[in-house]
Amino acid sequence: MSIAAKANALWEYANPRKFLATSERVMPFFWITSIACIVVGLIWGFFFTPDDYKQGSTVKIIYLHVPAALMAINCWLMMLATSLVWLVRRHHVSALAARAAAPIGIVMTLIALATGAIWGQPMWGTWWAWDPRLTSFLILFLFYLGYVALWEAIEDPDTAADLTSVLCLVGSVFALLSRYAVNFWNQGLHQGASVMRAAAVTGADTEEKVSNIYFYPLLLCMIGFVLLFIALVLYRTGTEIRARRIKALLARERVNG
Amino acid sequence: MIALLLRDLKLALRAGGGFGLGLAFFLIVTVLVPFSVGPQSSLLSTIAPGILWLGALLACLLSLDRLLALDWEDGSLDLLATAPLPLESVVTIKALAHWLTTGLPLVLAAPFLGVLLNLPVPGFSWLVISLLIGTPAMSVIGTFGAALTVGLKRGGLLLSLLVLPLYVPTLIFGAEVARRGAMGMETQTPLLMLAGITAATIALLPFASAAVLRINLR
Amino acid sequence: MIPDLGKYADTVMWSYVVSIALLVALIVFSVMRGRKVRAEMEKVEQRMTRNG
Amino acid sequence: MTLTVTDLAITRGGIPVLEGLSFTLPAGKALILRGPNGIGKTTLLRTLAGLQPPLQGRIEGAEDQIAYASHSDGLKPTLTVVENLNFWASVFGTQGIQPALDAFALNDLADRHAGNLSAGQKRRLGLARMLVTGRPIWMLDEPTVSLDQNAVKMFADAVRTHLGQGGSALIATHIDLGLDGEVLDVGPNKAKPKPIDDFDGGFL
Repeated sequence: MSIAAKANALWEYANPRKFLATSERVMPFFWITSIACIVVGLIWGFFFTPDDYKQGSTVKIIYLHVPAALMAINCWLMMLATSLVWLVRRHHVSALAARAAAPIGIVMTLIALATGAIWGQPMWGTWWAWDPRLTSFLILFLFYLGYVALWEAIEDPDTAADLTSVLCLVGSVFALLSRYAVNFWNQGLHQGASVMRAAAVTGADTEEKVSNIYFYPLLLCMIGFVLLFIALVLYRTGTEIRARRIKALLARERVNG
Repeated sequence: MIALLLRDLKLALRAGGGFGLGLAFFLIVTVLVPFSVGPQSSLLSTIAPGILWLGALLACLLSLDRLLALDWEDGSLDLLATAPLPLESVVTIKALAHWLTTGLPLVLAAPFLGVLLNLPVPGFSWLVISLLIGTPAMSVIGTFGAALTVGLKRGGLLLSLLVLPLYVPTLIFGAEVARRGAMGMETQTPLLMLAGITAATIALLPFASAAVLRINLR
Repeated sequence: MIPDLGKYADTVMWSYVVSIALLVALIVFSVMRGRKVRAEMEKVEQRMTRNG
Repeated sequence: MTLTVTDLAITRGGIPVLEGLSFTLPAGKALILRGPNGIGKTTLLRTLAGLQPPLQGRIEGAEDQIAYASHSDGLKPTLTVVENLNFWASVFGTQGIQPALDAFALNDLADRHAGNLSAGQKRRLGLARMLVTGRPIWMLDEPTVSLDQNAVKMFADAVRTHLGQGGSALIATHIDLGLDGEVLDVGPNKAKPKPIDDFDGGFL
């Protein structure tokens, strides 16, 4: 199959009916593997990894914190991509997928913030420090809230899709800008945070001794979160498609009185 | 274009136009701060740049929902959209009018309110410079938010929620310039960033605002 | 059974409890809404096929 | 300047409302739009004015030719009659609001604030606004609402003068204005719903 034909075949899934049929078929795989990965990863991490020499048992929090933070960002990237697809190709499924993903992003951001704050309590001696990374996630959380609120506020579904897509585009630029601004405003004060970052980015041995012992269960959790995200997006997009169809059917009923 | 600007200025200045609303709010915030944090002048002079920037930002935020809503309600936007004037210019002019009636008065009032908060002497010029450069960005970003929410019945709260994170970079760099200036530190880096943000938003954001307005007019 | 978490036991346990609770809530809400919407769509579709 | 519409289909809120619409509006003629409430007359006018894209079909001769008046007048209550008109005249790049003041007998009200006018007077000012745009094709949505008989006559005269000068008008109204032109009943063009088994069609 040529690349063009492959690309065309991909667009086929923009058809709502085809999307529903296919997602119904593949969803069980994602549900099962994702939950299996997360359960195994968490049990492995929680019960069978040693405490860190510096952070003690709090190192176990990375198995939740890092994957959630990863998905909080990836979710926004996915929304950005689907928003662009909607604006350029006007596939309804794409816009609805972005809408379906946003609440998942909110929950992921919340988990990252909550675990960060709980972890910060013994480490920094305070629940909340205006650490650049935590602050960036707080701003991301606000973007998510605004995005979801805008979807909810607009009645006409196509208008809502258009406006939220533009917001997502503009918001992405400003989110990057905020990230830079926040770093400038408060140059990273907390060594501890870099353990988590190093684990997330390289996953390999670093000066801060994030060793392979922690890495494998963490990787498993990250894969699990990615798969769980896919399963949730597929499921929720299906829900959004049906909700949209109900709306269209009811409107049709009204028009034909 | 000039006609639109003049009309907006005239409307703002006449009765019920909302001119002075932001200014009054700015005054209220700054006057109330010493009552809530205490009268120690050392504390006040430390937080003065931040408070003044925050007050200006909130005053700006307060006046945003009138920016396009009135023209939307009375159908002026419909007619403007079919006029020979491109919508990109319309939103730019609207932002400019908003800045002239809200941002500029805030810039001019800020030094006087700075006196109330014991702003250190070197801080005055930096405060005015940072606000002068930063407030246009707030007007342009606010116009984008207003264009997003213009068709909604209770868009005010949503508008604030949407604009809030967009204001963060401007606030950080703007307040940083004022803070460093007040402490006699180097201000070049944040000042350049602030100017960069303002220039980029003025150059690019009107296209997004116009696109969003077109969608809302459908 | 539960490993010795030392002085950070509360921290670790709370992190897990909060995170897992949030995840489960997300899944449960998604599935609940999904079921409701699916049933409603079938209802509306049936009504409309009947009425033409 | 002829407006030609071919096989036009339009949507409101994503739902098709009118389809298969074809007509021409030659210079010097008026076209009266008829049809029950909610059929999509306003949507049609907005589509022709370029405020929203059509679902399908072609619109020719509309670009930068249309002055559109919606239900609301676009007037600022704190500006005077003359200021309101001058503003729109300069936005549309035309001069001289005097003909508009004359046509709708607004000379006596020239320095009154628009907010102090009666509903009918406001409506007249709103229609005078059409005149100052200098655009040949007028699109008027229920222009005679809240006008008394005298004002309706005044309005009809203004439209007639406009037609006489080579302009044209598309008017959605329920009353007879006695203008030279045809009546277009859009009732038969009501969009037929797609079968609901067609998931994608029913989705739109």
